[in-house]
Amino acid sequence: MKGSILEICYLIGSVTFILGLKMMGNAATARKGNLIGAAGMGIAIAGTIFLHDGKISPLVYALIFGAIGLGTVIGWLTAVKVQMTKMPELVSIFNGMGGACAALISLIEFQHLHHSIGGGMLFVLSSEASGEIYGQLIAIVAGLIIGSVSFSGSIIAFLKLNGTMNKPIRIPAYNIVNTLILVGVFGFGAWMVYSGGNPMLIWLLFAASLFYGVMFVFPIGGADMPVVISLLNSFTGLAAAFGGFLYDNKVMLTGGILVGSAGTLLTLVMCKAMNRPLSNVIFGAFGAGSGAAAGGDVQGSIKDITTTDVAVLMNYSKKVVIVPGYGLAVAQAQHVIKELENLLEERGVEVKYAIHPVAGRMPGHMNVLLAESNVSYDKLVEMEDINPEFEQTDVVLVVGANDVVNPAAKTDPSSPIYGMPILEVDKAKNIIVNKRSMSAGYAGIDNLLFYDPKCSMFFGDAKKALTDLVAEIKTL
Amino acid sequence: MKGSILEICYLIGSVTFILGLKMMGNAATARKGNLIGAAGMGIAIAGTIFLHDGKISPLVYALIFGAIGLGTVIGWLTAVKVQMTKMPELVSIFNGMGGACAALISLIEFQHLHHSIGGGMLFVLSSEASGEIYGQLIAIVAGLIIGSVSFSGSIIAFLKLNGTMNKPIRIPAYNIVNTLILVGVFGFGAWMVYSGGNPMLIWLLFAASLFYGVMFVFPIGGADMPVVISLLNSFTGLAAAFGGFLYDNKVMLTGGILVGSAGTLLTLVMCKAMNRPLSNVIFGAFGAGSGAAAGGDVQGSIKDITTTDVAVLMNYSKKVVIVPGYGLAVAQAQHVIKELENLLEERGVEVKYAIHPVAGRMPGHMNVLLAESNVSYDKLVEMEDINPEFEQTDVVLVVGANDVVNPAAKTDPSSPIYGMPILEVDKAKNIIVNKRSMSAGYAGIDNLLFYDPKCSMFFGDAKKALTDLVAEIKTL
Amino acid sequence: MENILDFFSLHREMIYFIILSVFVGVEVIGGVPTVLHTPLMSGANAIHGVVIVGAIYVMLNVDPADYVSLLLGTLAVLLGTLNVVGGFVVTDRMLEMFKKKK
Amino acid sequence: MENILDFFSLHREMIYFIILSVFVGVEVIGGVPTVLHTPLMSGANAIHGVVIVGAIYVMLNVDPADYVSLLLGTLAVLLGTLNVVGGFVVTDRMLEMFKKKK
Ligand SMILES: NC(=O)c1ccc[n+]([C@@H]2O[C@H](COP(=O)([O-])OP(=O)(O)OC[C@H]3O[C@@H](n4cnc5c(N)ncnc54)[C@H](OP(=O)(O)O)[C@@H]3O)[C@@H](O)[C@H]2O)c1
Ligand SMILES: NC(=O)c1ccc[n+]([C@@H]2O[C@H](COP(=O)([O-])OP(=O)(O)OC[C@H]3O[C@@H](n4cnc5c(N)ncnc54)[C@H](OP(=O)(O)O)[C@@H]3O)[C@@H](O)[C@H]2O)c1
Repeated sequence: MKGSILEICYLIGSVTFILGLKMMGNAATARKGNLIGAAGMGIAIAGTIFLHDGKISPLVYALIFGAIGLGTVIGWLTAVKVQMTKMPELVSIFNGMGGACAALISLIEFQHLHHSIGGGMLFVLSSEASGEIYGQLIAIVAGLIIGSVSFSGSIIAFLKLNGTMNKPIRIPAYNIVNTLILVGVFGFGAWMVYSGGNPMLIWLLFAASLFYGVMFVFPIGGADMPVVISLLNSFTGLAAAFGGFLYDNKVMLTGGILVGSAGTLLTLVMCKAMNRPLSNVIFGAFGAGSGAAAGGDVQGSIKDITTTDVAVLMNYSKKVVIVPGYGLAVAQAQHVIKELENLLEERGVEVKYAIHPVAGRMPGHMNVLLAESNVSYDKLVEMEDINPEFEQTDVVLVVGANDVVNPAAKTDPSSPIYGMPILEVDKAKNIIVNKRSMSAGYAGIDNLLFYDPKCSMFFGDAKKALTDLVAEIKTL
Repeated sequence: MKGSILEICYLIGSVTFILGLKMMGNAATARKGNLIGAAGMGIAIAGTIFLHDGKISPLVYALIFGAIGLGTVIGWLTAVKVQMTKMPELVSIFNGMGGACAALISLIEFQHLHHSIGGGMLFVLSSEASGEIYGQLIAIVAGLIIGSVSFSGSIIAFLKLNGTMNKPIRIPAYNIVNTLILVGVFGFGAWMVYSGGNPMLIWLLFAASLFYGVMFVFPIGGADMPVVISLLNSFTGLAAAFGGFLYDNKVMLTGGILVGSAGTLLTLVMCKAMNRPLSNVIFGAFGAGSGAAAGGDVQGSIKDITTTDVAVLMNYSKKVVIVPGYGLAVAQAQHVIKELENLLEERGVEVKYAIHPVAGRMPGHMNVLLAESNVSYDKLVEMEDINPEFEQTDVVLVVGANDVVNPAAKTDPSSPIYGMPILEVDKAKNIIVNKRSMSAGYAGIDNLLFYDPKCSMFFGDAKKALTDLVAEIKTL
Repeated sequence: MENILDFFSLHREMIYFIILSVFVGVEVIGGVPTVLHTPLMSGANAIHGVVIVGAIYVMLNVDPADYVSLLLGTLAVLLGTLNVVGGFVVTDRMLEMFKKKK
Repeated sequence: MENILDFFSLHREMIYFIILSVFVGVEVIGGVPTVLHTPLMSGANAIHGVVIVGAIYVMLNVDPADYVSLLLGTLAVLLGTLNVVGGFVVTDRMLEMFKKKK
């Protein structure tokens, strides 16, 4: 009876996950979709606790409620308090928690299973029973490995996003080393399943998996983290699905498989938007060339421009397009750029933002960032729609963007970003680029745009430079 | 062993159905998708026959192969021979065959089941066994009712499309009558399940279901048949799914449920494209007003135009847009219109076709029709794209279209087609309308366009009129 | 109530199967362009011809002396074949038209 | 070979379940606009927090005297809760931003 109701709770949970994820794919329904998923999750959790058959000791109850209570408070506060720009870090951390949770479950269940089969070899059991136990062992070991990799990988991803560890680190021949470790971990896992294992060795497997997770993410550049997180996300989904298999729990299975498959596809879609294959992200051919390419052979002269000149130029133009990029996010200049927009609009200048799909370091980065400072939605124009408008634009102000305006993507087939669609700012009458130096962006390559006769460099940290600019325009 | 391989065949079948249907939703992959589905079907059928456990009498084998052979020849020939314009009729017939197949299976299985439980009342059986038998009975009876309705409904739909029965037929208060019959059939079915039935009465249920199918489609206008067929299509899918439930056969289940749900959604999508709710189609409020509305109160003068005048006008224009409609299909004038196009292009006139999404009597009707006469794809312009072009158009030639160019859809809120997007031909410099008379189109309403001062009527059967026109232009 | 819950427990797998299939069916149709409605309908029509598998199954299990069932079964196989073969061939013909134009 | 076939027969329901779920998962992502990638990733992240159900289940079945398991289990529940609560709340915050702009 209770069991049947619990099953219905799980059914509801499964359906809300599907519906929720579906709705999240559409801007108009996304928020509701998230809430529906959350509601289903609540039902599944409450059902698991309250519809359990059998007596539970008060200690266990206290621990469960304590853990849930504490987790809710910490999770909620962190999620609410953190700055909008730190969202990817947070997603990464929470993803790691899920992976760790799956790994811990596996650790406990392994001990438990080992205990119940008396620590003996499996082949002493009757073939049917051992078949079932093999199934359980596979689920446990796979959950442990995948969950641990997801956990430690997410932590490294967090540190990289956070800036603590943001340079790609090259271990010599790391691709070979990593592949060896991966094979080793899986071989170890297979042996554990086959031999029925040893309750001590499982800890070693746990440690080895954690180590692989670290090694996996270590060599990947910080800017690729959104893709990596999305991948680790689908790993955790897979780990949850193995848990579902172990307990024959349908809601874990649906949720896990759903995230596993949707996450994998999303990873590929994200790579596609960046115009790079996934293998390239993981094996890091991109960042690798960075050192070499940066010192490239471009020669030419660049032109500096003073704050006053920029102010005059912008103040007397009819149409200004702002191209925000990663630097804008780093400098936290989204509020001052909004101020600039307001000021110019007051003076009768038409202002628009040109949003490149992969500007910044995560999909939709610029949208989220500018939304934070209340830039209205219809001022954000997507690449395909703004490109034809540049010809009628008096001034393009590029703020902390680089790769997304690099003409090499169109002209130089040897460039690593060749083929990526870009914002064609060189069609505008004047181009002003704000960045701190001549150093390269994410792709680590030089940008010929800066040598364009129509282009002037407006050096400085975005926040500082724009604040000065706003002050200057006010005096006009 | 054999059983396991058969299960794998069924798995392959299920997956190909999903993939095939998915690919059919995209013009580039549609054809391949259909072939993939067909391959999966072949595997499922071959597996069922050749991986059967147990001895089969040669007679049975002969009958199976004979039936499949005969069916293949007839099905293939009919499908290949029939005219492109008769496609909807054919789909309807084949759908009916599937429904009849499901109904026949149910008839046999009912006798069989009844025999095996000794014709007795169910409650003498142990509760568990009877639970299972109830399940089987439900599947059998539901399959019978739905399959039969789909069969007889499809036949009526075929006759209506075929023109044999193309006027909507109004039985007084048919909505109430039909609902009563429906309730009666289901009540009867429920009683059959409950009582364990009687092998003779099942024939009566069969007959009653067939009768309901006839009554269901009878009052619906011929032009709504694509929607009705799509609906009956999903019914047959449902019947197949009940068969799958009965035999615990996964490929029947997947195929059936897939078509049941996809078909239902497709039906709704089709209704939406016509800007009408499904209830409106089934309860026929649309065709109903036809008699009354046709004699409407529009007054004004129309202008005739001679073939010579049309020829001169078109010959000396720069840009001509042809609006094909249902009349073009009826008159089979697609080849002569292609001739007209060629002739005009030779003379340096730009010719395009304006394709309204619901022109004709089935979605994509005009595309298929014009493709038949080798009109190139890029000459077919969709409504949204052609509407802005009408202003630069010298002559619009409307051939057998009516509702899709009726301005009432934009201006008259009381019109049954109000809100449907239309081809805005009245923006063109000259409008020439070819039809046989002033009678109304599918929606049964007058068309104010014909009274437009820029509009001239070019009366006559489309094929004849256009043939004359081509001859006339050649003399210029 | 008890009954419904029991039914649910008993048919849990089947219920998930049905729900997931319905989702797949619905998702698969999402965003189909109007021009493809007719071929899609026709393709779906061919797929439900899978009911022929049931008809063959009936034939393989029928008593060869039961002439009525044998007759009905043969008819069912014939009709099912028509549905399958005719359905796929017609759909292919329609789609051929669309393809040519690309 | 025999083994694989046996395995298939035994887990038939599960295999269909997995395949259908994968299809649903893949279909559901189809055609997502680039801007929604980050919130979608975050939402999916929250959903796999369902692993907490497993953690609770472990706790409910653990021997209350087995302190190691109790400790690990509590930790698992705590981490799972972080995943679930943090995941949904963060996603909601992100989507709030998108909504405001419409
Ligand atoms: N959006 C995504 O999902 C995503 C994910 C991963 C990778 N990516 C990649 O990231 C790149 C995004 O292009 P992007 O044009 O936005 O950025 P970018 O090419 O990485 O360039 C950012 C520029 O901002 C400047 N900058 C840094 N801090 C600054 C500050 N405080 N003030 C002013 N300028 C500052 C840097 O130059 P200085 O050091 O000279 O100031 C740098 O050249 C693409 O290559 C894309 O493929 C995107
Ligand atoms: N496409 C779909 O999926 C679909 C499905 C169901 C319903 N519908 C409905 O069908 C309508 C389609 O609009 P439509 O403009 O294509 O057609 P329509 O409004 O039905 O008009 C067709 C016109 O063609 C004329 N005609 C008939 N035979 C002719 C011949 N041999 N030669 C020349 N003209 C001939 C008729 O006038 P005369 O008798 O005076 O010649 C009639 O007015 C819409 O209302 C739509 O909602 C469409």
